[in-house]
Amino acid sequence: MKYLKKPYYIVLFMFYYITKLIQSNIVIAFDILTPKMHIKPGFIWLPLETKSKLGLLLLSNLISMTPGTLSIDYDDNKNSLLVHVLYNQENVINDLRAIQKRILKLIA
Amino acid sequence: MNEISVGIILLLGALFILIASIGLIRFKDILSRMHATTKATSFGILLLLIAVSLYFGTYIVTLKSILIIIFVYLTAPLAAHSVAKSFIDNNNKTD
Amino acid sequence: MLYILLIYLGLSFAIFLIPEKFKKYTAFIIAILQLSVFAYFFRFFPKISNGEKISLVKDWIPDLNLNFSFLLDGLSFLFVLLVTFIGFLVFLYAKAYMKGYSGTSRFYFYLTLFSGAMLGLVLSENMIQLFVFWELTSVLSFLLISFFNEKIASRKAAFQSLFVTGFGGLSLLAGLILLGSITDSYSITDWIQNSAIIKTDSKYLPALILILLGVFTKSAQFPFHFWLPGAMQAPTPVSSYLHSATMVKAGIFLLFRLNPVLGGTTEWTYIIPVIGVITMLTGSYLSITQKDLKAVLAYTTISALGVLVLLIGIDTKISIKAAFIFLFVHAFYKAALFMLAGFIDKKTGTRDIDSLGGLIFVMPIGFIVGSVALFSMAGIPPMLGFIGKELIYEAKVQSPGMGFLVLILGVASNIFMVIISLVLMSKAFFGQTKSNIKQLGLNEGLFLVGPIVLAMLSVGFGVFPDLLSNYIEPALQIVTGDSMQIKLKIGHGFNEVFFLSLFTVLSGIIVFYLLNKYPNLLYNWRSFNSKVFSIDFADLFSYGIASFNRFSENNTKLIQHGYHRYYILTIILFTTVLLWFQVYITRGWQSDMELTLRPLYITGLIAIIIISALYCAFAKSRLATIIAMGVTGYGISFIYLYYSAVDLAITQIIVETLTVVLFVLVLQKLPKFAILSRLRSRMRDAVIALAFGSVMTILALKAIDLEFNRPISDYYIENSYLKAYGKNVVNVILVDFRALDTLGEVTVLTIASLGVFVLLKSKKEKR
Amino acid sequence: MDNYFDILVYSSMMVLIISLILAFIRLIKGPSISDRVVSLDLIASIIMGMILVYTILIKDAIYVDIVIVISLISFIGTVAISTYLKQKMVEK
Amino acid sequence: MNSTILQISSRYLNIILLIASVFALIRGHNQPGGGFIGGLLASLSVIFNSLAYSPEEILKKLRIKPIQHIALGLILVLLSIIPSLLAHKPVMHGIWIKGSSAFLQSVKIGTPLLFDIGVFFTVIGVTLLFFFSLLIKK
Amino acid sequence: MEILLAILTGLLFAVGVYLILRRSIIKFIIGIIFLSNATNLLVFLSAGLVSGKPVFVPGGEIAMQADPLPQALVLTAIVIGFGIVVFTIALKYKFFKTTGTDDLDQLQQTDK
Amino acid sequence: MNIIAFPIFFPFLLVIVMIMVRSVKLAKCLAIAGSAINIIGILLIFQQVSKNDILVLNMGGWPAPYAITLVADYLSSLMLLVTAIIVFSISVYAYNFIQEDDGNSKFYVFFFSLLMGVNGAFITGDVFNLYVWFEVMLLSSFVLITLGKRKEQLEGGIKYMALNLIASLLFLAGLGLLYGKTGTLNMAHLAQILKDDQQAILINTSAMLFFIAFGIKAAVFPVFFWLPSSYHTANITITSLFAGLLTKVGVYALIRFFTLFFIQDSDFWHTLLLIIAGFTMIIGGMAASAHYETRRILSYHIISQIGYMIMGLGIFTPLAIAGAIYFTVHNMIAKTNTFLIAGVINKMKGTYYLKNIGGLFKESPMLAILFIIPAFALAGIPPLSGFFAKFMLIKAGFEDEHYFVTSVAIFTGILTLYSVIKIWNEAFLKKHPDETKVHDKFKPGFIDILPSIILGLGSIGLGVFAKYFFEITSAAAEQLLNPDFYINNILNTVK
Repeated sequence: MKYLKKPYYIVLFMFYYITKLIQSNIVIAFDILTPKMHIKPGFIWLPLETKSKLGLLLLSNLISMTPGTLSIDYDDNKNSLLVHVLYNQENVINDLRAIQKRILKLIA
Repeated sequence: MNEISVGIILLLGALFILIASIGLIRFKDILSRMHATTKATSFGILLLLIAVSLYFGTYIVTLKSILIIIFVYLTAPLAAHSVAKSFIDNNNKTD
Repeated sequence: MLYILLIYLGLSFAIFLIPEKFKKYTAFIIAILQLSVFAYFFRFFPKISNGEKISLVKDWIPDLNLNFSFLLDGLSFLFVLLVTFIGFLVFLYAKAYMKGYSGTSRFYFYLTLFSGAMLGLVLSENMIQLFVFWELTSVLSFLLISFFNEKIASRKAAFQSLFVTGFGGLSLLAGLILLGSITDSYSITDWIQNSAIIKTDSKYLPALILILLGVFTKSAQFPFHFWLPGAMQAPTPVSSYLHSATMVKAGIFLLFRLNPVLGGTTEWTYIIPVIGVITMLTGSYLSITQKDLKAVLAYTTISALGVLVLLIGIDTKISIKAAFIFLFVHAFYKAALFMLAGFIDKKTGTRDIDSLGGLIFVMPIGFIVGSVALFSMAGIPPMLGFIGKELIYEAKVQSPGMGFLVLILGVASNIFMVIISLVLMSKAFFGQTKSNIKQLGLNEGLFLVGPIVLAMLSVGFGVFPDLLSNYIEPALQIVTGDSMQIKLKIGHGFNEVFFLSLFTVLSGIIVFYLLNKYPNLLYNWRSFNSKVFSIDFADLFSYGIASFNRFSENNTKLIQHGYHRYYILTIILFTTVLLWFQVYITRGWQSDMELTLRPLYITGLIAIIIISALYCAFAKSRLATIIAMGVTGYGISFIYLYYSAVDLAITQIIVETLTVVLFVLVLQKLPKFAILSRLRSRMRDAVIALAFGSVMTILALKAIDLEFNRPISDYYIENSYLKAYGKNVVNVILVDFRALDTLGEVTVLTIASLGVFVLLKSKKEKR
Repeated sequence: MDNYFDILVYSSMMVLIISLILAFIRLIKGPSISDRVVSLDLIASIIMGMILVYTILIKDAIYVDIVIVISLISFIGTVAISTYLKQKMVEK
Repeated sequence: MNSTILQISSRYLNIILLIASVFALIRGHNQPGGGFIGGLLASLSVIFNSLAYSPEEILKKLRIKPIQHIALGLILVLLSIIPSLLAHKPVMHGIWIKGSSAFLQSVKIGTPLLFDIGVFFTVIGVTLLFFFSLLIKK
Repeated sequence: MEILLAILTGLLFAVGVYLILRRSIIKFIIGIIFLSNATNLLVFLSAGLVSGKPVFVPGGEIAMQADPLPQALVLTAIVIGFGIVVFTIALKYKFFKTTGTDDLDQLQQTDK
Repeated sequence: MNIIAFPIFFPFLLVIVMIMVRSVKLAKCLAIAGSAINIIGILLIFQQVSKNDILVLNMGGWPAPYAITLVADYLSSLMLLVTAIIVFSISVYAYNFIQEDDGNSKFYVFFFSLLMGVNGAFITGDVFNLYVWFEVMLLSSFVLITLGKRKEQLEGGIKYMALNLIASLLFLAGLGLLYGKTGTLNMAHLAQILKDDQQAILINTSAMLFFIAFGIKAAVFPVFFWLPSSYHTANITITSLFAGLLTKVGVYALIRFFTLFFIQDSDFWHTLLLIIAGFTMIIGGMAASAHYETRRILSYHIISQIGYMIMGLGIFTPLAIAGAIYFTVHNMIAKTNTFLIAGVINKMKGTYYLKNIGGLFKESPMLAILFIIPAFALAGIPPLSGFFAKFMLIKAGFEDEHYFVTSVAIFTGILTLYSVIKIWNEAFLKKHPDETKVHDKFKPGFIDILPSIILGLGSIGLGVFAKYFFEITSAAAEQLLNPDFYINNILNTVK
């Protein structure tokens, strides 16, 4: 069961990734093409719940590819990720947490 | 009809890259610009690759395309990351 | 004959092998050799006097008309005898003289080699071979003059003599080659046969002048005479051998030799006598006011050489005859005088004639010998010198053209000779002893052997001149071309020549008397001379060299200025000018290409490459420049790609990336750009750059347009898979068809990387 | 039919060229080095895109290989320059 | 650079780059690629590694040092000419192993391939030596 | 297209020449890189251009295919040029470390 | 036939060996042994060439214009032989003269790669291959010149490098243009194509590029700057190696190209060559007489003597070409020798400045003799080698009625003599100006002067056995002036 679960998660993750991707691109395209800028750049520290290296890599990659976020730095001491966001809102950090959960599930 | 769709995907991909470069011009600060380039460019390449593999339709080309997609999606964030990190470290803008 | 020369060569090297014990006999051994060579050649006398010629030819480089070709005829016979006989005496003398100096082996080595070279010179039939020996004598003379190498004067003198004679030697070579190119041979025999052709050839005059330059420098003619007094820095045996009796006569020998070839023309009879006369007068005039014993002798030697040249230049039978006689006269008395001078020098420790005196009591034999030689020099009977002088006057009287002037000057010069003879005699031998006399040990007799023999010869031939004439006749025949009887006797009867002689001697004595009576006169004369002739030729020479040095130094600074950019600028300008010139020459060429902008994306790409290149040229930020450079590289790689070069494009991209990476990583350790040059120089550079770029454009267009031949690469495409089993033709070319290129390329990379490694490795660290 | 396809392909090529020019403008203008680096990265991607379109244009799949190579190495340049910037700061 | 993310990713990218380089080398005779391109790619993988960590560390970790790479490559190049000498053919004549089996027919092995491999190693060594010499501080 | 490319080549040459005439050694090196690119392009260009027909066997007609030889030559030249450029960079680096100057005009020691 | 490849592959083997050898002592011994074997191998080639007139090897066994052809004719094999001798002498010399800070065993890597490049350049029959060998040579020399890492070395290295790089690029450009026009790289094939073509004047532009490129390498008049500003900076062993080999390769290439296939517009080329030769001779000679540093004097001599070789090429008669070759051979030997002795002097006195040295004659008469042989050979004093070379050139010049340039050559002879004597006077004859300053006395051992002895014997031998050398050089000139022989032998197409 465990071995079947993993491919399932992977496929699920892929889908998730692709949707995020398309979403992010549309968002950014919209933002670039419309004359008025909506952006409000800022920084966020995202605490990590795992120390797995693969997990960290996937996470940072994904964050970079999702709308409005860009992973910048990883701090070893704090075990947290510095993220640059275009739209500095409350729910961003929750989104990121959700992504992190999915990845944890994947690599567990 | 197939060809036309390939062409459209191709154009779409190109347009995404164009968007990225417009973003590069329009955005005010470096980190925002990077948002544009990493995402839109990679996506544009992705679309172009899909078009190519559709157009040729051979296994080899499709395989190569998939490889390229993986590479791009592996490396583009890394590049962005390293640039951003060096920029941040240089300007101490963390907080 | 070749063997004799080889003996000289072998013996000269063997000198170094002589064990320490027998070192002191070295000079004797060589002297004996000289004597036996003399005897060997003397055997040929009967043959020679019959007009026979003995020749020997050995191949050397026949294709260049160079052969070892020796000729023993009357002329060379005469000189051979002179060289070996005086050589014999000089070695005996040197044995005594060189005692106590270090490096005698070297000295004898040079001297022996010199005798060999001199023999070779006079025996040469091939003129290039003669030149070889000629240069050898110059070099050896240089080495001998600089024998006391730690004295600055002798170094300077040696340099002077080598430079002057070397210069003359080169022009001699040029002249000989010019002559040789007329007849396509360097053999004197051939030249004599073709002398009519040579004399009418347009190359005659330049060749003559070049050869005469050689002769004049070697024989110390005006204005090249200055090296000879300087050469007195050499040990005295050298002075008496090289610089009076033999080497300086090499020029005279050559004139004799070439007389049948080149002589008889107007140029010959004008140039040579004029130089001869000037030299004669200068030499004798300057000799009077010299203080150094050897310098006096040197100047009289110059004068004598002038006389010889003059006589040959007059080019009548009688003058040639006179020349031969005088040759012997001079050789005998001058060698003797030099040897004596050396002896006096040794004895008293000085050569300044003012501080000499009273030597008659110290060396009575020396006095006798010396006065014989000096009388001979002054031309007082019954010495050989008298006969010589008589003949000279006769020749001058009969000389065509400018006879009268020559005669007057000749007489004047001879008066000086008489004066200087008397001065020398009185100053050295009479009066009070002024200096400390050293005892030289047992060898004093040896010093005098040479002078005695020579003085005896002077007297003996003076009394019995016919003995000498036998030997001169064959030589005369060689030089003038037809045989003639020579009658030599002391008295010629009371003709004009006799009166001239009488007048010369008398006026010489009168002047001498005056000089003696009013000592101030001589000093005034000296100071007058030093004022009027303040331009010493030797100084002039040094000045010339120095100013040439300065000139070339400035010139060098101008060319090799150290501004690296201008070096590059020069190269680029040179290239551009030559290329534009070529383009101009082939301006008839027209291209049938059309300017198209299709496909547009390539045009756009090109535009971007151009802009980024221009940006690169003017950007101020280093990193931006490098990034722009990277863009250019990427753009170019796309162009490669567009024109079907896949591997090339990949390589270009990777290499470009690597270059950028390495550049950037090193950059942090390098300084920032600074705008260092001014606007004007930047504008200039831009113009040059554009000129260069545009010509390259034209060349590229031309190359695209022209095609003489279908490229060889068809073969590669055809056979790539069939024979080399590879589908990627470019790769197959790299690793199979033209693998050697790749091998070289790999080597280049290896060297570069190891070079970088060695360059940047710190000294302590070892990996 | 074929015509439309060609138009599409050509126009996508032109679009890429335009974006190349835009990226280039940023490269020249770029106030900071990082801007230039980013635009260099973008230019590499655009070149990749151009190659892909060109592949379709001449109907030869061999050029896809080059895209692989570029995708592998272009980011190394970016990383290197970033490293340079970082080290420069450290030295200060 | 000293970035954890880069360090993690370098491990994966390394493998990919190495595989790509070997592919480029082997296919070189028939497809775009060859010793140069392969060698450059392989060395890029090491360069990327040392950007992520530090050049000193990576140099220490390398099992075969750059100069040894060069020597190895050059020796291979030299070896590739020996068969032609033994066969009394002109130097650098390609000697191929001709097998009857289908595998040997499709993958041609011969001295040019050996030569290419030699070039491959040399290029790796050269590039790495450049890189490390320029970057490593005393 | 050839004309444009020829102009491009010429311009690259011009830029390279302009850069090597600067006083800064770094610019000089960049100039050398430009010149070497320009030269490579020139070699490539003058052998004749065929677009879109990479030389892989089995290909079409020989006459239609691109000339593989200049490609091989330029490839060799590129790699050689790379080696040289890197060595130049190293030399420059070492020179700067020893003397602390980037100014070519100060290189006059060896000509005096 | 494979023996022709020996001069390339043997040094290559040595390069590999030297990369791997760590012990300095072993490397030194191996280098001497290796260069001795090199001489033997090249003697074999030479013997074969004199038997068959020309040896041809198509690399890889591909047919002629397609493969890289290695050709050994008289000129090539003669140059190879001289190179081998020089390299042997220098490898002996290096035994004591390469010091700790000169790269130690790594020195030999570059030493032999230089040899490889030079050999390759002499032996190849392919234009692009020639370029590759030039680059091998160039890069080796770059490294060698900077090996000590002293300041002036780096400076000289940068200058040397800059100007030579331009030369290489021009060479490559010319090559590209030539290929674009003729579609071939094989020299014989090129000659065949260009021989019949009427439009051949259009290749003049590429010929010009080649000319300038080789001119820079050979250090002719307006483009020689790199030589005097860099040669004197390196270790003397390296300088003498360069003096013997590098510029001569440029001259070799000029001779090869301008006798084999750039023979169309001969009026223009020969005039240009003669003008340049004249300037080169006189400027080099003048500059040499202006300096007071041994190595600089000798460096400028190189330039001035390059002029003679170019002059021989410009006169373009069989005798002149033979003279040029003779001169090249003589110059390689004598020049190397003078530099080697300058190195010994430096080691004894600690300086190259003539004003600060002296008294060598007394200290070491052997050295004096060894110096005066090459010095007089350079000055063209018979019967040493230089005389014959000059004689041939002057003879050819007069016979072909180039009076002006020939006079310049003669005048330069005097300048050469002057500067040589300057060294002799100052270094050997003069007393040491500063006797009190006791330098740690270095007595040259046998191994230090052995190379000079070998080369000095060479100079004498070239003079004494001038006949044989003349035969060889004129055979070489004959071959050069009849390109058909070369072409037919390589392309195997007897028309």
